[in-house]
This record gives sequence, C-alpha cells and structure tokens, in this order.
Amino acid sequence: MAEDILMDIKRDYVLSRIRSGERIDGRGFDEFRQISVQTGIIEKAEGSALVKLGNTQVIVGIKMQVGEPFPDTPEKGIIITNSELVPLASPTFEPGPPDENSVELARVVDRGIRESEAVNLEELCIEEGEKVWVIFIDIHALDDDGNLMDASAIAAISALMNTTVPAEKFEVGEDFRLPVQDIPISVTSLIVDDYSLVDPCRDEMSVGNNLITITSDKNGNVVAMQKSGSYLLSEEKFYEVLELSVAKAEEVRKQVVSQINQGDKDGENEES
Amino acid sequence: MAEDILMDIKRDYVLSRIRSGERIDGRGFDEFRQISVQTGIIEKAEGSALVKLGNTQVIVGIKMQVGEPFPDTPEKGIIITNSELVPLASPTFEPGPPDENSVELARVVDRGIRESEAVNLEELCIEEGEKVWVIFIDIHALDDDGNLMDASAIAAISALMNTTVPAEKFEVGEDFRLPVQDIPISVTSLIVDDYSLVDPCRDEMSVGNNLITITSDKNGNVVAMQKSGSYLLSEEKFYEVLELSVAKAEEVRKQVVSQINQGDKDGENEES
Amino acid sequence: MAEDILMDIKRDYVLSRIRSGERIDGRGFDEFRQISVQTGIIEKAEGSALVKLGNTQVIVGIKMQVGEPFPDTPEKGIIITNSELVPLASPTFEPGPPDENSVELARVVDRGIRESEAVNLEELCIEEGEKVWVIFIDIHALDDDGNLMDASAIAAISALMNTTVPAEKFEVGEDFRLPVQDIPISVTSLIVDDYSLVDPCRDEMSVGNNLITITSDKNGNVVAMQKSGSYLLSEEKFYEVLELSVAKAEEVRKQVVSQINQGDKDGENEES
Amino acid sequence: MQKPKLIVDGKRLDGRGFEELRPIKIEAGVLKRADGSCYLEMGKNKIIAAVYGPREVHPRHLQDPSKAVIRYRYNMAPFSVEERKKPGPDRRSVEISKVSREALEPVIMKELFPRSGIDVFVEVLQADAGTRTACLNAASVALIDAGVAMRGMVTSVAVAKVEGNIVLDPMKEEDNYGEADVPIAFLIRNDRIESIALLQMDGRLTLEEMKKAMELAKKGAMQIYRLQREAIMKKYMKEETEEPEEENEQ
Amino acid sequence: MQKPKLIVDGKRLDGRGFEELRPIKIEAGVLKRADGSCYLEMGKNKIIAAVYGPREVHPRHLQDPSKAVIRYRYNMAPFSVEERKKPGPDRRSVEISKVSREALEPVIMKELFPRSGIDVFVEVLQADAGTRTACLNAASVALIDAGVAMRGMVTSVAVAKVEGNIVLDPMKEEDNYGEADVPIAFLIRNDRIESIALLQMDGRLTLEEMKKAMELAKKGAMQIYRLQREAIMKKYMKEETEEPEEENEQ
Amino acid sequence: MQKPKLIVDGKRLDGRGFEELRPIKIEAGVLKRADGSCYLEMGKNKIIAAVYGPREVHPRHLQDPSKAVIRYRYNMAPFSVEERKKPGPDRRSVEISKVSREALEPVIMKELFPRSGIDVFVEVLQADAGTRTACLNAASVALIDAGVAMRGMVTSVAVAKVEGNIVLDPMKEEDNYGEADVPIAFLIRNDRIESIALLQMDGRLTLEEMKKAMELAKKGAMQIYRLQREAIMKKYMKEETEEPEEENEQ
Repeated sequence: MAEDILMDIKRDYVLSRIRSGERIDGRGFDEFRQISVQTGIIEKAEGSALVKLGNTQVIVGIKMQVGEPFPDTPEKGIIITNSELVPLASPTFEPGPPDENSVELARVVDRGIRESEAVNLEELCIEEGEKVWVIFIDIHALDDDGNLMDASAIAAISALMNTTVPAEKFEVGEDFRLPVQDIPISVTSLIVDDYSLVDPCRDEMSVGNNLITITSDKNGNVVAMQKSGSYLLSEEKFYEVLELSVAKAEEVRKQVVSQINQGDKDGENEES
Repeated sequence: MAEDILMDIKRDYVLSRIRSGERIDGRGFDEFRQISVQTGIIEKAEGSALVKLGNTQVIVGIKMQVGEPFPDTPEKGIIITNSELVPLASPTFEPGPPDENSVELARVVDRGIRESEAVNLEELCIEEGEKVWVIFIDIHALDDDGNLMDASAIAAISALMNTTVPAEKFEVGEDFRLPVQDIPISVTSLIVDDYSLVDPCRDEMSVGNNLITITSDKNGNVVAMQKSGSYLLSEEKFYEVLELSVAKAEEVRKQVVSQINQGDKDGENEES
Repeated sequence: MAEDILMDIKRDYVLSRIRSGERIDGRGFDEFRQISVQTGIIEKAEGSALVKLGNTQVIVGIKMQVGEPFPDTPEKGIIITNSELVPLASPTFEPGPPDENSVELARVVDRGIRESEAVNLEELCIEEGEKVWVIFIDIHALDDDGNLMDASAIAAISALMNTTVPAEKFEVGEDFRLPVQDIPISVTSLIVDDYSLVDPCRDEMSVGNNLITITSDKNGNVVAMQKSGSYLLSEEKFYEVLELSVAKAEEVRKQVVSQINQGDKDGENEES
Repeated sequence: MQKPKLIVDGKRLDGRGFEELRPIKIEAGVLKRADGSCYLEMGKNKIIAAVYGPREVHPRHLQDPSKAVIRYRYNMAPFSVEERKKPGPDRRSVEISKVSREALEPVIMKELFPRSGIDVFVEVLQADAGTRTACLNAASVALIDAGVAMRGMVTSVAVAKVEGNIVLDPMKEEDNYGEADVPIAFLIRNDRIESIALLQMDGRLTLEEMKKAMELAKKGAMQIYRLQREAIMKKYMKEETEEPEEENEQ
Repeated sequence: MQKPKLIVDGKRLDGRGFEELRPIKIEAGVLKRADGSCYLEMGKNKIIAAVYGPREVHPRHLQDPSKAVIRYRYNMAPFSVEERKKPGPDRRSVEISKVSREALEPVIMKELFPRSGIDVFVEVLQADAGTRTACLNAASVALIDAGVAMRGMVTSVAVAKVEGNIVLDPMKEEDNYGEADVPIAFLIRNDRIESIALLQMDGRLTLEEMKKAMELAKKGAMQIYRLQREAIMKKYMKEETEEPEEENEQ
Repeated sequence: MQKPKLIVDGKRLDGRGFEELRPIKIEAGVLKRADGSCYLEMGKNKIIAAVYGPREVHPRHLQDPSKAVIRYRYNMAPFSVEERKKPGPDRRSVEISKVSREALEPVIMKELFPRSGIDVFVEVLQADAGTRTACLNAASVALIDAGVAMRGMVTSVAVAKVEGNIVLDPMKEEDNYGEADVPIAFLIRNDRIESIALLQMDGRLTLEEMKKAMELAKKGAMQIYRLQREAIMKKYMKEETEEPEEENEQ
C-alpha cells in the first residue's frame, strides 16, 4: 500500500518535471546516461562485457561450441541469444524460467545483431552442412535501474567484439578473432504524453512502460524495431523517434568504440 | 455462485426431461447429433479433418516423419497420438501441459486406431530396424459442446484416410496413400439413472460426467472400451450399452464414409 | 493448530527426557534402532535391498545400462544416484519433482559411495572412451520414521553388494558380480543442546532437524560429511560426534554384513 | 522378438489353467506413518499402498465444502521394470491414476468428510502385468485399514484373450502377445458383486467373448475379495493381541 | 535452399502487385462455447480466435481492482507448419502474445470491468507468413463479437522489402528471403487510422523506406478494416433473422 | 586428462604455501536496486551477492507469523564455467542453496522481522574452485550492507588434502585432483570463532587430518573475516563523505 502511494507521488513528480521540459536527473530529453563499457572481464568466457548505463548494469558472456548447422543454412554459424533476469537485479524479478520480458529482451537484442549481420556467420562454417560454430550470447542482468534493453544490446555487441573463437580447444585450427563487421546500436525511448525520453531510468518509468526500441546499423539503416508496452503511438511521434534514434545511435556507437579502444589500450580489457 | 444455481436448474431440467423419456434437444436416446466431416482442410498437413458433432468441433492434423522403429517392432511404423485441449475450446480449459482429461482423450482415440489395426503399420517400414514412418495424430479441440471423445475419434480416422505419405519430400520413394484398412468408431454414452444417452451434449453433462466409450471395428468387434467418470455401472446396463454401441458404430461409420466420399466428389476435400 | 500444540507437547516431552539422560524409546544416546536388511527382493532389478531402521523403511533398486563414459574419465563406469521422497512415505512429502531434501539425500548417499570408492569403477569399463556400465542407484522411501539418510545409505550399499552386472543381456560378455570393495556407513546424529543422539527417530526430530551425517569407510577414514539443518555446531561437539560416528559405523557395518550373509544363507535373498 | 507359444496342452506358460489366478499375498498395516497401508503381491507384482486422511486440504481453494476430495497417485519405482523408468508421472500413469480414482470415488463415503482430503498413494515396486488392478486391490485394503468409511470393497482383476482363449489374470507374456486385455474392478458388498467400478479394454473381442470375459472376471474377483477381507481381519486380530500401550503410542 | 526469384515482371510469385493483399475471408461467431469468436483466412493462413469474458479471475490475487486483466495467447497447432511443431509455447509465441496483448490493452475499455478478466485465445491452424497480424485481426473481431467495449478496431498488416521493393502483406517466400519484415497494427476509429498499436521490424531499411512501408501498411489496413466490419455486420444480420428461441438457448 | 603434479618444492601450482589464501577483493554496496550488495573476488572466482528485505512475502501462506523467512539462491551464470552451463537450477545448486541458507538462518535475527522475507541472491559470474564459500562470504557482507540484524559474521573457506598435505583454499586443479575437499563456514563474533555454520566434506581423511583441516580453516577464516569487516567499513566511510542529498534520493 505504502509503496503504491510512493509510486503515485513519484509519477506525479516525474510528470510535472517533464511537462516543464526537464528530466528528474537533469538530463536532456535526448541524452543518454553515462555509458561505461569494460570488456574481457570473464576470462573463462570466449568474450565478455560489463556495461553500465548510469546505475543499470548488465554483463554479457559469450561461449562458443562446435555444432551442426541448421539444414537451411548449411554454410553458416549459429547465434543463440539467451537472457536471465535474475532476481538479484531487481525487486520485481522472480526466480524461475524466463518470463515474457526476459524473452522479449533476448529476442530484440538478437534481432539487432542478426539483421545488421554484425557477425560474419559464413566465416564460422567449419565443414559445410556438418560442423559450424555456435555462439551463445548470454545476457545476465545485474542491476535494473531502467533500460536494460540498450544496456544489454551494447553489452552483447561489445562482448562479441571481445571474442576469440576457441578453435584450438576444439582442435579445428588456430584461434581467431570473431569476425564482427557491424556495430548495431539500439536506442530505447519512453513515450510520455507528447514527449519522448531516450534511455529512461527506472524512476522515469513510474509514468508507464511505454517504450519503443529502434536499432540501427553503422550505415544508419534501421535493422530492428520493437514497440513495447500497452499504449498507442501516434504516427508523428513515431517518425520523430525514428530519426532521433538513428542519429543518437551514431553517437552511442562512437562512445562504445572509444571505450573499448581505451580499455584495450589500458590493458584493462584482456582478451581471453 | 450464480453459476452453481444455474447448473442446478439445468441439471433438474435435463433430468426431468430424461425421466419423461426425452432429451433436451429432442433427440432419441440412441441418436447422434448431426455429423459433419470435412477432410483436407489443412494443406500443410499430410492429412486433416474437421469434424462437427452438432456444435462440438474438433480438428485433427496428421504429420509424418521418418524415424527409428521401436526395438520390439523393427518392421513397423509408429503412431503417436497427442491432444491439446486449448483454452479456446471451452471456458473450463486452461493453458498449460495436458491434464488428465486431455491425456485420456488422446489415449482412448489412440487405442481405437491401434487395436483395430486401422493403419497397416507393416507397409510403413522403410528399412527394417532402421527407418520407419512416424505418424503424428494431433487432436486440436475447437469447441467443446460435449462428447469431444467421439468427435476426436472420427476426426482422427478421417484425417488418416485423407493422408498422403510424403515419401518424395523425405526422398524415400514416391508419395502414396496411407494404407488405412479399418474404420474404428467410438460411441460414447452418458449414464443417467437407468438411462443411457449416446453422444451427450454439454448441457446434458450437467447431470454428471458418467460416461462409457466403446469402440468397435468394421466387423463389429469391440477394440477399445473406457469407463470414464466417478460412478458405478451395473452389469445389465453395461451389456445394453455394449450392444447398442456396436450397432450405432456401424451407422456412424456409414455416415462418415459417405461424407468423406461426398467431399471427395465435390472436390472440397483436397488431398494434400 | 491442534497439530501445532501436539508438536509443542511432543517437543517438551522429548526435551525433558533427553535432559534426564534418556531417549523416548529407551535407547542409549549412541544406540541405533534395530537394523534389518533384506536383499534381492526386486527380481527385475540388477540388485536391491529393503532396509528397516526401526519403523523407517527404504528400498533401493539398482538398474544398469551400457552408456558412454564422461570425457574426463574414459576408462571408468558411471554412478547416478537418484532419490524419490514419494508421498506414500510421509504426510509431509508431496508429489512433484525432487525438493531440496530429496536432492540432498541422494547427493550425500552418492558421495559416501563415490568417495569410499565402494564400487571399482575401472572394472566397469567395457571399451575405453566408448562404452562403460552406468549404475542407477534409485532410493525409494517407503516409511519415514526418521533418519532416512542412514537407512538410504545402508540400503544403497546393500543393494550394490547384491548386484549382478547384466552383461549377457547387453551382449558384452558374461554376467558378473558388481565389484564392491568397501562398505561406507553413514551415521547421522541429532544435536540437541549439548547432547547428540545417533539415528534419531521422527518424534525426536520434533525438537528441530539439527543433524550431522558422517560417513566413514572400512578403514575408519571419513569419506563424507554433511551438516544439515539451521543451527550452529560447536567445535567440541563436532569432534565428539566425529569420533563417535566413525566408531559407530564400524558396529553398523558388521551388522549389515551379518544380515546380508544371514539372508544369503537362508536363501531368502536371491541374486537376480 | 518372436511371439512365444502361450498355451501348451491347455496350460499357460506358468502352468496355470485358464480360470486360475496367480499366487496372491496381501498384508494390511505395513507402514507406520500412513493412516492405512497395504502390501500386496500378485504374481511378480509387488505393490505398496498408503492412505492419508481424511486430512486438511491445501491450498484451501481446492477444498470441496460438501465432501472429501480424493487423490489417487499410481507411481512406478524406477527399478520396477526391465528397462529403468524415468522417475515422475508419464501419460500412462496419469490415465491409470484417473480411472482408478474414479473407481474409488463413488465407493468412499466422501460426503462424511466435507472440506477434507483423502489421499491414496500406490507404489509399484515391481511390475508384472496387471499393475493397475493389483494397485486398486491394495488401495482398497489400505482405505479400510485407514478407517475410511466405504460402501463396500473394490476388487479388481484383468481378463485377457490369449490364442483364442479367455483367460483370467494375464501374466506379462500374455499381456504382450495376447489378443485383448480387459482390466475390470467391481464394487463387492455382502459377498455379492454389485456393480462395475472400473472398466477398460484394448484388443479385439466379439460381443460374446466380452461377456465371457466379464463372467470370468467376476469369478476371479470373488476369490481376491476373500483374500482382501482376510488381510484386514488378520490385521485386526494382531492389533487386539498387541499390548494396548504400544497401540496408543502410534 | 537457393533463394528463388521473388519478383518477375513487376509481379510477385502469386501474381499480386506490390500493393495488393492476399485473399481474405472473415467470419464472426463461429464457436458456440466462446463469448465471441472469429475465423479468418489470409492467404494460406487459417486462424481461429475466441474471447472469454469479462469473467472472474482465478486466483484472486491476479485481479486488478481498477480494471480488467487481459490475457492473449497466440498458439500454433502442431500441424500448422511444414515441420510438426512441438505443442506448447516457445519463445517466439511468448513474444508475439506479449506485443499482441499490448496492442489490444489500450483499445479495450478495461476500466469498465474492474476485477474481471478478458481472455483472447488465438489458434493458428495453418501458418503462412504474417500469422501475428492475421491473429490480431481475428482477435479484434472476436472481441467485438463478444460485446467487449472497444475504443475502435485494431487492424494489422505486414509490409516487407523484397528485392528492393516495398510490398504489402508478404507471403512465406517473401518473408523467408526478403530484406525486411514490418508487422504493424493500427487503431482505426470512425474509418480513420488514429495511431499505432503494434510495431515490430527486422531486416534492413533506410529511413525513407521505413516511411514508405508505413504508408503502404495504412493503405492495406483500411481494406482489411472494411472486411472486419463487414464480418461483424453479417453476424448481426444473421442473428436478427434467426428465430429468437434458438438464441435464448445459447 | 593426466593428473598434474600439484605440489612442487613445497609450493602449490600458483606459488602459494599450504596455509595461504588466494588473493581476495571485497566491495560492499555495488548495486543500486538491492537493499544490500557485495562484489567479491577470491582467486578467479567472481561473485556478486544481493539482499532484498525484510520485505513482504507472497503468497501469504508462505509467511511465518513468528519470524522472517529466508531464501538463498546460488546461481551460476551460463558463461561462468569452461563448458557453458544451461541456465536454471541443477541438483548441485539446489544442495548448495540449502546448506548455505541453513548456515545463515541461525545467524540472522529472524525473530525481529515476523511475516517478512529476506532474500539472498548470489550469482557466480566466474567460477574457480570454492564458489560456495566465496558466495557465503559475499552474502554475509551484503546482509550487513542491507542493515539486516545479525548475531555475527558468517565467514567461509575450504580446506583440501592435496598429495597428502592439508592445504587452505584449494584452486580448481586441487579441487579436481585432490584427495579431499572440506568447505566450512563459521560464525565469528567479537573477533572470535564461535561455532560452525556450514560443514560438508567429500574425499578421504583420517580423524587426525580432519582435525588439522578444521584448525587450518579457522586460521583462513579469520583473515577473510578481517577483509569482510574492512569492506563494510570502507562502504560506511564512503557514504559519510558523500553529499547527503544524493543519499536521500536513493
């Protein structure tokens, strides 16, 4: 009960600030929280990244195995994306099999990577029709302070960029860098009245979880979209968010790349 | 609560009609509702049938795959019968794994087909001990207005009669008609006091689900029986229902065959 | 509610007796209930034993199959231990997948057998890296009057000693006795205040389930330990229980062996 | 696997005549924790049944304000069959549990125990043919041992058609290779078969054969019924001769 | 599998132009037990939708004191696809169920039915491309057939990019080998598209192409909307001409 | 896989002496949403623990009117081990969760929080040997960080027998190829080891070796205990130096 009243007050506060053109943490409507990317933090994984979007934290680990290709793509590697919204990350997450939010998160991240052809899957064929590399992308939420979606998408592509294919361990040649050829970036906006706020934090979502995620590739093409939440979106708003998201993605992409390069230079981010 | 009273009144009404020798929909005690059979309605299935028993509707689809035979029958094909009582079909069905009613439905239908040797399983052997045809009979309830059992059994055998074995797709020879050599028909009766009513509709079952299903083959042999429901059945009643069911099955069998033939003639029921 | 008061009274009674140096069934603090072992009672199993500890009854059946070895032990057979706390055995057991108590029971019994190297797994290799014997130890509780742990452990090793490897059935040579080379015995104590009671019965556990299980091999080595229950154990008490358990295990081992031999002599315990 | 010859010189593989039961052993009251229990052997079948209740039902919304809720769980131990059975219910055991519960429900005086639950748990420790009938026989004795009010005894037996003959209480080979299997349970009251509580059938029988099967089942059931009664009597006699203190402690 | 040529002489594989829908058939009120229902064909898609409610929600802690709780279950029959689908929900159907429910929730007047539940169950009997949009169209009609108060009609259609062209309502081959797929649903009120209720996309589109896709989707949706209205009208007309007794019996 | 030589010249594979711990790093308060949290490294183990509560327990029938209900969930990330681990609990993690919860339960002042729940969730991000002990150490710090009243600190460490030697805090190779593994947790109060909270063992030890192992564990635990205390102090100091506004906003 007490909690409900608190939520009411929070919502009113957030709304009144938005209507005066402000966000509760002082950001601009089109401003991301601080982005931090650390790669190579799980030595036992083939690749890994810890991403912080403000207080939101997500870790992604990449494991690779040798497996059979799908019958309709005998010359391509396989990507399997999985998400665990473990109860550690939020008071609202419960132990158990993935719920619809967890499934949606994994599938939207997966689509961004798949449709942008971020990974060159042809180079992950070992023996056509028989043996290909299987990439497991495991999204592990640590702290959900809002917008797990973008944090997970950044962590996933960062972890892939950090991945070494363990060919020696599987006795199929020499280890090599995973061939990553694009950096898809998703931008999630919260729709409130006639406003849209990129990278919403948890407190902002007290006004409702009216979200839209737009993922674009390095050439500014849209590669994935997902309206999420029980609301109606006007066409005008959609076009506005669409253009903003593609522009914003370019900015974020630069930051991610620079952080990864910085990490590599500092030697903090070891390849595994 | 309101519902309970409605059920009470319905039960009293049904009972009083039965005791005056009548059924609420005017049928005779040994009379089936109108039977409609449409085959070939799912082109993507190897065979299919939509059966209506009055307002009760069931669809059965047949899919076939190549698989390994069971070790104790190396020269025989395999039948797997499965039933989904999807929540679309009744306010009392819930999403989730099959409950005991769904399991019983599938198993009784399966026994009728299996024990009457309706399908010549020897002809479904591709390579002894190695490769045989696996027949998936999937029962999908659409509208449960009573007696899903007989509707499902009719739909299953009708779908099998409509089935083409997709040998070309699996590159093991030429497509051929599934060898069906019998038409088992189940007749379900509702036991009320000293009465028995064949093909009970949903409203009649307000008096209790005291059912007995008797399946017989084209030669009038009994091939499967199932007493279902928490009640005691007198021996005399059993013998009465037994004889009636076998006689009734012969009638129903004729109707089913004539409907399928009619459909074939009309060209409505396409083979897939 | 009524039950709770009964439990309270029971606990007070048990406690008062313990504090006067007595157990409710008149046993000494370091005394087991009467142990009965019958082997070979399930002819369809490769080995079996029914063990009674007072009124507690457990049956263990051994089934063996031919399977692939684990990659890191290509020349060794495999043990899989499983426990079903079926609702028949206690008013507190519920149908469903194994709960934490059932999992713990199976794992502690398994560790005793595994770590004492009771079964010579090297002799269960059929073809290195390809084919080994897989031993399924299935613990099936029948009546839980306390200390299922020790009853299960005794039943498991007794059933193994009763096991014939069914090589002929699998066409890999002649049947042979399972090579059992040690007899691990677990001794479970209930910790109450500064007292410890071996082989607690159900009524004694009304004071809490503060247990410690210590398993030792025929040479008096400790091979497995498990503190179980939400309590704190003093170091002094631990050492006391440790020594007592190893001594006690030697006694129990003799009884078990003598019962099995007696059974063999009487011809009651048939090998299967 | 070649079908073996099942009938030789008018005798069955185990030497029985067509109308003969396998050896049966029944013992009531074999478990301490359960309110009622029974151990039963029928041929190589080894069955143990336990009854708990009438007791409280959780969660509460499963209670019936007008009568007891009956649960029946048929379960096979993993080691009870030739090839190890994976633990947990499969479709076969779900169906057997359903029809067995439905056989007992009209016989248990459920209306005497509103809001409560009566649980019947049956474990197959070793399976030959006819486990569902053996389990029902054990469950019936366990219910009486638990003091649950019953309208009569539920007694069950199977009949089969084997090489053209209707035979009583089929064993494994007859079940596997026979032409029909008919498990039946009856309500027996005052030493008289009153009605049919369970009835299933698969195989192929003419109407005449089906009637003959029913008659044979009735004969077999009456014999089993007497053994069920005996087992309960023996338990009572034993209890009476035991010291009263011991009894109280239970 | 070689990618086939999808566009030949400005026509698609099935002869359609770029802005043409597949043949659509909609029938309301096809089930007796459900409160509302609809059968829909769109190309080779065969869909049946049922609505139950407003009705009581069990268990009670799932109720919302201020509005109805909506459930949406998208399910594929095992025989609906080339390779038999294992029964039960998979990750794809969980996601589709979520976004479809979220498309309907703001359109259903949930606040009129506090503490109650409205269940929308949609079965894919045969799947071609575009099942999620076909299902939403059927669900919308079933909701109206059930008499659930709605702010307007939800109408859904997909647009694809195929060999560089933006095309309406892609069929299976275009979905498999096309460059992008954009399923969209709109809220339509007073014959006017008001807003977007569902929007997903995967593939690769420029901003311009995305806008073109949206325009094309709107055109297609208006055509489907008219067929949805017609189906409901036909049902009403049929009801009025039926004898009143029959109706009461339902 | 050949067993490697684990002890060379009195040193272990990673250069440690027998009574030496692996490097440890502990940081309290690393998560925003959790009420208390801790990140811990111990060798290559990387552990994160979160505590939620005391908070309401749902569904209500799980509440205890006299004390808090403790949950403990040990979970391994799929990428934490050499071969990817399928998500979700397995038998090993169920057992570890049970004994870990039982170690904390008598130390948490549960009676202060009737009807409420305290949830301890621990994620293994990278696993070396000794994850259960590392997790308990992190959980203990997270509980204190959450302000949950505790009777003392729970500190845990494993001891192993490796090539005949009793060694502290075994690494992966020593765990795989060693002769015994003994994970222990203690309750430490006023800088003094008071009692044993967790105790498991598998392998083969004489009584004398077991006693020696216990003594060594106590030595190791005292070192870890000091690092746990330090981590909490550092967190408090940091909080005090932060601006009060920020703190309120949380």
